[in-house]
Amino acid sequence: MVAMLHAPYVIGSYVVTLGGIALYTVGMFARARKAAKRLPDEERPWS
Amino acid sequence: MNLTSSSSSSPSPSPTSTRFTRALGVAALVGIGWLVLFGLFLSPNDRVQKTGVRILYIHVPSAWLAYLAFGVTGLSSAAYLWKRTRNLQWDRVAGASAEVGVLFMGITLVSGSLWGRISWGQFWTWDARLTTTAFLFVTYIGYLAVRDLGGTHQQRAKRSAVMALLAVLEVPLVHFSVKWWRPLHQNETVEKGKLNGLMLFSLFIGLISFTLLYVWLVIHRQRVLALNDQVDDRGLDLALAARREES
Amino acid sequence: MRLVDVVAVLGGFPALAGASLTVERGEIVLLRGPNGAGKTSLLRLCAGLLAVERGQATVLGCDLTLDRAAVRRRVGLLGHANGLYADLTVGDNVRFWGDTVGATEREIAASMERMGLANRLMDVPVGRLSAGQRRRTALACLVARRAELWLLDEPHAGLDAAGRDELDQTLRAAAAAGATVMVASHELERAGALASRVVEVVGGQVRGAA
Amino acid sequence: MNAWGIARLVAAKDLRVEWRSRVLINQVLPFATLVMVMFAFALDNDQTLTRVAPGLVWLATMFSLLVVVQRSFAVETADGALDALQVAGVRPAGIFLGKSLALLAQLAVLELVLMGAAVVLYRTELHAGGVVLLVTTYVAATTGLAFVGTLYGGLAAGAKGRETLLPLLMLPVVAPVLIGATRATEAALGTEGATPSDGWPWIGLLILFAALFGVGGTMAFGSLIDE
Repeated sequence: MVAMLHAPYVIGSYVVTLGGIALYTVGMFARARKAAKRLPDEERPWS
Repeated sequence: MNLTSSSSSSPSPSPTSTRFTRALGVAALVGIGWLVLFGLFLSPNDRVQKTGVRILYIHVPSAWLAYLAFGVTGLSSAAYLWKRTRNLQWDRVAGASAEVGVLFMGITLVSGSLWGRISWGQFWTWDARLTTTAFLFVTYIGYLAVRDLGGTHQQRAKRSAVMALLAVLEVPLVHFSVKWWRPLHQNETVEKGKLNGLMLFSLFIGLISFTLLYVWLVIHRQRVLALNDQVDDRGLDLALAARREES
Repeated sequence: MRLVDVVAVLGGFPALAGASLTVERGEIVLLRGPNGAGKTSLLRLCAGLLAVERGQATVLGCDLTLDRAAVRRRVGLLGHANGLYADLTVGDNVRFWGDTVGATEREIAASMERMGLANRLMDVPVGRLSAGQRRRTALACLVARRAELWLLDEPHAGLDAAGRDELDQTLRAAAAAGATVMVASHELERAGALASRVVEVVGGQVRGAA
Repeated sequence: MNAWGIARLVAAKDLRVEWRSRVLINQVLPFATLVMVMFAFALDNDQTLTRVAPGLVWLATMFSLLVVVQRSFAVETADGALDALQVAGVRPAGIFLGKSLALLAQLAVLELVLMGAAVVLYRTELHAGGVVLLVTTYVAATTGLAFVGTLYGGLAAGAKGRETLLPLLMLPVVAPVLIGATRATEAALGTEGATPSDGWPWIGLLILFAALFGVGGTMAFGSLIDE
């Protein structure tokens, strides 16, 4: 492993990026489930 | 990214999943794993930028994806406005892509300023590229606000499509004005072919995995929007039935 | 004018829930029904302001599902709001709305006279008028428009006895000249005497529309 | 009636409303002048003030633009006049051009006052050599602002939360005007040794901006105000 200068900034940027995407994804799936609960199963043209 | 675990209530983790999106999601996840591995550990430090170069493996791809996403929003909006291809599906793709674009643009701004702190010693500098990006970010937040204004689906689609095209009109104007405003800007040390093989490979992984991630997110998001539209329609049916009981 | 099973949505709520109604040219139709039944929405839909969500609607030969703009310039609507500029005088308002449809000076003057807007009111800003006087001004604007279909939402509200008489005469004259009139009103005695037909709006649908 | 006839009617009506209500004169102009005074408090340095005066004038114009646009459409929605205009079969393009024209006239008055305030408060000096550039800048920039203001004002007119939505949508869009007009004004005033020839390229940008939003607004206004 290469020694790291400015490690907090580098790791911070990875954490913010991946964390942001993960949060967005979780929120999106939560909305999907909430919507799906109010619909019958057959109305999904993609499945 | 909850792709493989299944919840008890339904057979698939998300009602918007299909076999294709699951494969795509796994590929994106593997790509991001590689990106972390190569970006943070296996690739060497840059001679000039030292360790700061590692941020670029996420910064550059997310910037590209954000611009691509806004491009997709513009094209889908045009497709909706053109009478022969008018379909609410285009509107949902436009909205999904704009939302994911705003996410990536937010990542771009944060990772960019962290990189700037390392390379330039400051979080922000008023050069043309940064300023345009910031304005774009705010513009599409405004676009998303317009999408939430209400009305029928068709009204939403038409209004937001017009807004998206106005944004396309605005971007070059903002870009050129800030470019002339501050003609001197920092040299981009990265894009001058100074990256060695392993660094280029890391950047390449970043591009691929973020592109997969973008496609995966937009497919899901646009399906969630479709579900929400169906919920609205169904709610209308129920309300119609209730209303007819009144009489 | 012909509506078949029309559904219209207002903020997610089906304001019209399958309304069907046919009205012939020259008729004066009275819409009655409880509050929230959909009378206002029906009038706004016919004026091309409210989108047709489902069903068919043809007004003055124009298909509302295809082109709402085409019908707008041929109808006149008096809604709950008067559509007046409070800072402008009565004369300015009537002249502005007359000018938008290309009415002549004489027609504008005649419409004001018709609604009993005396000369002393001409130069008073609308914001300083009473509710009834504002209603009269709005009606004068409507008369100046020479519409083929008149849509009036509670036109009698706020008017004094003289104003009501003037309004009734105006509507009868318009119908006699070939215009179609639709009035939503709670004032059954007054409007009932005026109307050639009474239909009831309940729960976003039209009853007795045969 | 054709779009131009309607535009003249609507513009005359808007200006008459303004003349009778005096909102611009009694409220917006004092507000704009107050903003100029507040800038002086915040910067607290005579030389800095003279240096940044062109930018402050345009910034104060942008803030006042928000207020004027809100007012311009509040007049239309207060008693359902916007609905009535649509039922009157008035072409949206005519409404757009008419309201833009009225906005243009009001902004012109506003800018004259702000420029006067800059001369008095910020010690801005006008030079004969820069007058042509200055006037051209004002005409081009103000036209663009009027078009953008009408376009986004119409969109926000019927919406919930329009007071907050309008600045969010409009301020990013007018950024090029702020930059271009500021630079051109600096050139016209000779701020920091700039010469009028530095300003003319910016005029091109301002004219392009006005043209694009003029055409875009004329075409799109109808679908933005339609419910």
